Amino acid sequence: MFGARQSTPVALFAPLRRLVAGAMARDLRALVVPGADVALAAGLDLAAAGLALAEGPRQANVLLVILPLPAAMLKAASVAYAQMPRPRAVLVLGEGEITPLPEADATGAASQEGLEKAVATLRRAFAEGAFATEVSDFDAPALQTRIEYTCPMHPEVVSDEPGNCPKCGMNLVEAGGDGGHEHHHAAAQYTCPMHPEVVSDEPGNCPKCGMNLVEAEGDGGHEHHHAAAQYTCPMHPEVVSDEPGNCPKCGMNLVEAGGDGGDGHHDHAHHQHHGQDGEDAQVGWLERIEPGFMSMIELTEGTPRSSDGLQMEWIDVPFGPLFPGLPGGLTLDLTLDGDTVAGVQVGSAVAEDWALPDGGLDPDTFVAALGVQMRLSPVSYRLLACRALQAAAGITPLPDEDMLHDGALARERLAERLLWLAQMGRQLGLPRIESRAAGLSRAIREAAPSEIDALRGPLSGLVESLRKTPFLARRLRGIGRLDDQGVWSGPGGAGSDAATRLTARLDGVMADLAELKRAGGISTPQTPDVTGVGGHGHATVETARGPAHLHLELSAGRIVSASLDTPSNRHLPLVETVTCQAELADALVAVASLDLSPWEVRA
Amino acid sequence: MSTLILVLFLLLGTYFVAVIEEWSVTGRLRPAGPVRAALRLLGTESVLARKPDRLFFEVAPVLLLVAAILSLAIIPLAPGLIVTDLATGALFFNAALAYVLVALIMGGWGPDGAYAMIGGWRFLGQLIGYAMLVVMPITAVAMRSESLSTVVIVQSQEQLWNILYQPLGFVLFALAGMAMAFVPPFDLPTGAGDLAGGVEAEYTGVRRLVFRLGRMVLILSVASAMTVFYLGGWLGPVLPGWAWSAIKILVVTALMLAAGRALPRVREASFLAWCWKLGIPLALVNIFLVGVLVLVVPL
Amino acid sequence: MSPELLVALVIGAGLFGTGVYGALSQTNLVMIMMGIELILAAALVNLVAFWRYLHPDVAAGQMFVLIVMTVMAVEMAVGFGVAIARFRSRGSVEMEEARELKG
Amino acid sequence: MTAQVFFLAAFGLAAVWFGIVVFRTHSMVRSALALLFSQTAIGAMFLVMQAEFLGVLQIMMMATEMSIMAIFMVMFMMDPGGLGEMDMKHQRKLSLAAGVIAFLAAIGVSVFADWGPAATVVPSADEQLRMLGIELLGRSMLIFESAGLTILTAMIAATAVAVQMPAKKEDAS
Repeated sequence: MFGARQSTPVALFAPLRRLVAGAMARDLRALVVPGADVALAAGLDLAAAGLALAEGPRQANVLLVILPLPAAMLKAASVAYAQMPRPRAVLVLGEGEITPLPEADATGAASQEGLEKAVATLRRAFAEGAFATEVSDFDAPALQTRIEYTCPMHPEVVSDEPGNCPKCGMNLVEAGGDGGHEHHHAAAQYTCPMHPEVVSDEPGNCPKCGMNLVEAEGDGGHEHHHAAAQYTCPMHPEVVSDEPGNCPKCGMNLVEAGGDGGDGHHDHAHHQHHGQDGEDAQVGWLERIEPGFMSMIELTEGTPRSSDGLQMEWIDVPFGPLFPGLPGGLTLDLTLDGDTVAGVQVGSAVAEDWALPDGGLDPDTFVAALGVQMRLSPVSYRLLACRALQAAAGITPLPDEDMLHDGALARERLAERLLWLAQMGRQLGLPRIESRAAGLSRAIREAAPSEIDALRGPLSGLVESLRKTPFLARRLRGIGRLDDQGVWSGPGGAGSDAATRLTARLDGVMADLAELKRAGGISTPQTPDVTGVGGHGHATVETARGPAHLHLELSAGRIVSASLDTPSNRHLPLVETVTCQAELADALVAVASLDLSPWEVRA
Repeated sequence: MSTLILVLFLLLGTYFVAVIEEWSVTGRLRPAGPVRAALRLLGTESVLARKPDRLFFEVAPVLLLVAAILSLAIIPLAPGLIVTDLATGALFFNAALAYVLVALIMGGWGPDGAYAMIGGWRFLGQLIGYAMLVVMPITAVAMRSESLSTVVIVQSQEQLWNILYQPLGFVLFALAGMAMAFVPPFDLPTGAGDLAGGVEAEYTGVRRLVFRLGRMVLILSVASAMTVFYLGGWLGPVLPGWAWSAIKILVVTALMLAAGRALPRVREASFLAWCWKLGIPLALVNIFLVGVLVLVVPL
Repeated sequence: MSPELLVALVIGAGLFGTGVYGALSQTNLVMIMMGIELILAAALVNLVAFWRYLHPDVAAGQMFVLIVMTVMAVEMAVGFGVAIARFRSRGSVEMEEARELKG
Repeated sequence: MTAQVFFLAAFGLAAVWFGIVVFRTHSMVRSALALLFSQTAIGAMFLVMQAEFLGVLQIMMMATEMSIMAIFMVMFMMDPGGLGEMDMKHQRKLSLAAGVIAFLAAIGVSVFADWGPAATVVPSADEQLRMLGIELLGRSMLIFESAGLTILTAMIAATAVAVQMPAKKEDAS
């Protein structure tokens, strides 16, 4: 097993190790990539197969990957895998590429049967190979190659992208120091707070205790702010310190820097101010500050202010793409001011570019690709494509058949609404609702018309119990309120909040049931025969998230241009509206109440 | 002998709490579940976060466990079956559990992870809500027994259990106790869908095992306190005292966790508003009512 | 005099000295409050020691301790109120940057 | 040396040591929690001195109080983790001298004053509680009530100072 835990082969502990390995094999906690919702949409019952859902990578010992997945998602999965404690295993369902993840410990088809077989294999692998004397390490390539940017003042601020320090607003510099930043970093020395004898030119970890190295006192970065008498090394002019002492490079005594010691950057600026008006009391009191003092007012000047005027630490926290409370694949990067959302960036790790290849696509491939990409609602989008093709080719659909297609659409809408309910139940801490909604969603997605009647009772029961759940409406009221004239086209309509959207979706469940009854049957759409035909076509399909539109152009039986408009793609910018200045938990509920599908987002 | 019973109570109690807790999350009763989970955690690598405050990271789970166990020291299971009968027992219970907050703040700060940190600070906010609602109902209980000693408190309920004598106090204390043990729906610091595990998010292996153990003992301790303060502790017909204690504690635990299964997680802001605007006035009313009762109807 | 009382008083003196040093040397308002807390804690130790070793039968000694604890809480509340107000208006709770309070 | 002296000295030294740590660590959260452990050690000293109620009360109150202190440190500092090794001290020599002088003066007073004979018999914890209760609600009622009123006033005043008035907010924007 690749992710085995290293252990020395002491015979005395062998029975204990066997016992522990056996327990692990029967207590598997899975982190699902891309998400539990996709597993549900694929009809997988993880609990029945013996997999519990893990809260995060640290609590998981199985990484369950449901293929196919785009590269960005696989990269996120590899980072999650690197965070999982050993022993850990990879379980892959479906066909496709999984690099940069390591080789799968068990594979199977993306069906309940395939999952159960794979879990059995995995159990054997755990029971036999959880501990090994020789283990190979896994380092996520995504973690290795990145360039880190750090703040010269706050070495603990590390970011993947250049930008400003969230603490003081200074420009972030590349860690390690290159070109333009030489004057800051040539002298920067990093040392371990625990082991002062450890000195390094680069930030990193202490070889003795693994702690993060901190910038040694008196390096270049602090220069501006310490306007006091400065001490420097006669041999190494780049070593500057506020206090007398020894040079960290050669150990010589530091000498006072000549003449201009008290005339640093900082003081000059204030002399100028003084010269201009002389009376400015605000500057006046700064004059008397003890030399060497680092002014917080100056440092925080010009940084963004929170609207309540009480700025706490700003931190960037990623929620997703593998966050348990949100749809798998949705990336929500929140900037938090205390626990209030001060900024948001939303995206999708599973988005695809919808550009068609040169020369167009043949209709069958197009319909199939759309079904694969729209993982949560394949039937709706296949139907959308088929209807658009029919419109383009001028084929009039048979009313009976159309009715049956509407039935398929209603069934999937129902399954999707329940999927959302399960997700919401998970986020709000309602495990009973979560498991009931998930079970029903799974049952309905593939249910035959005759089976749906049997599900009618449990469904209305669930809807009733949701309506009666104490405090649920109160919990959701006022959260994620939308503008009256926004782009929102989902359930609840303009001006809705999370509570009204929940009610609208519950009403939707009952409406879908009625629609299913009216349709009288279900049939999944087949790609129409459009050989050699040309023309324009447009179709609209009502999905659980709102209407989806497809406009396509046919030329000689091939699709040469297509423009797809999905509800999630339209609703994505609303995330900013509903999370702005909200408390963190409220913001997450608000985002979840929008029911965004990251698969429908355009890259 | 009594030491043995107390240790057994601690171990079995923790085990049963763990079984019920697993049921409250997964909906399935699996007697072997906690043992398996414990063995799994024992064998799992204990990962150190990337830039931890090592001291806090290591101390937090242990402090949680120690605080929870200490708070059990004043719980009488039967006459004479108590670790230490302090004259200030009821207050000591609070004092020990105040360190749960310290443990969570340490555990949240230690691993240098955003989820954990937010979870830790959230619990501080939660404490500001429930703290008064733990102390004020206990005051009313002590008014009736004229003592802070838990043994005397149980004896004072000989005629009528406190749950009937001061039902308002019981409701307030039960809710505050649930918030104190951060069980759902008050699991703001460790919510899965909210913070991906929060304070627990970065703990793995043995450290997590200690953390989980501390959590289970904490739930046990809060349930025991409810039993002692309001449900007459060991009092009951036929069965021996310790059996009544055990049964009551188990039932209280099950009810507490079942309630969390049916309710959505509270909003921090509305929890605070509820506690201060409604809870504290009600607690004052409760103290007043009990005062009148104690003077008028000596029961 | 009993050795216990002497030990308690010396500890009290140590806490007092540390508190004085902290309150004077720190630039941050919250850190200064920590120094004051230590000074008050020294007072607590002394009060309890006096009660225990000189007049254990007088409950007023214990009551004094309760009053000092109240003072600690009041100090916290007022200190934080001022700190928040200053932080709002200035963006800092550094006392070096509050020289205008001197008038 | 009696056990009481030993435990007093042990907890006392712990209290002083944690007190010193408060001003020596760079991490603000560690500062606040060091102060908490200093106060907890003082509470333990109370328990050694057989003041059970006060000891437990001290241990309970300080946990919350110092945790609140910690969050304020995090709020108001740029670098609460202390990774930047920022210097937050001034007038070092003056304060050190003042601290030492205060320490020596207090020791001088405690050593040279005549404290009289030490009491040996202490009322039991139950008895103490009853006495304290009667004291609080009898002779010292006025003082106790004033303390209560003071803390209520302080709470309201502090909140009023800290809360930003909506009207003012409009001015600022």
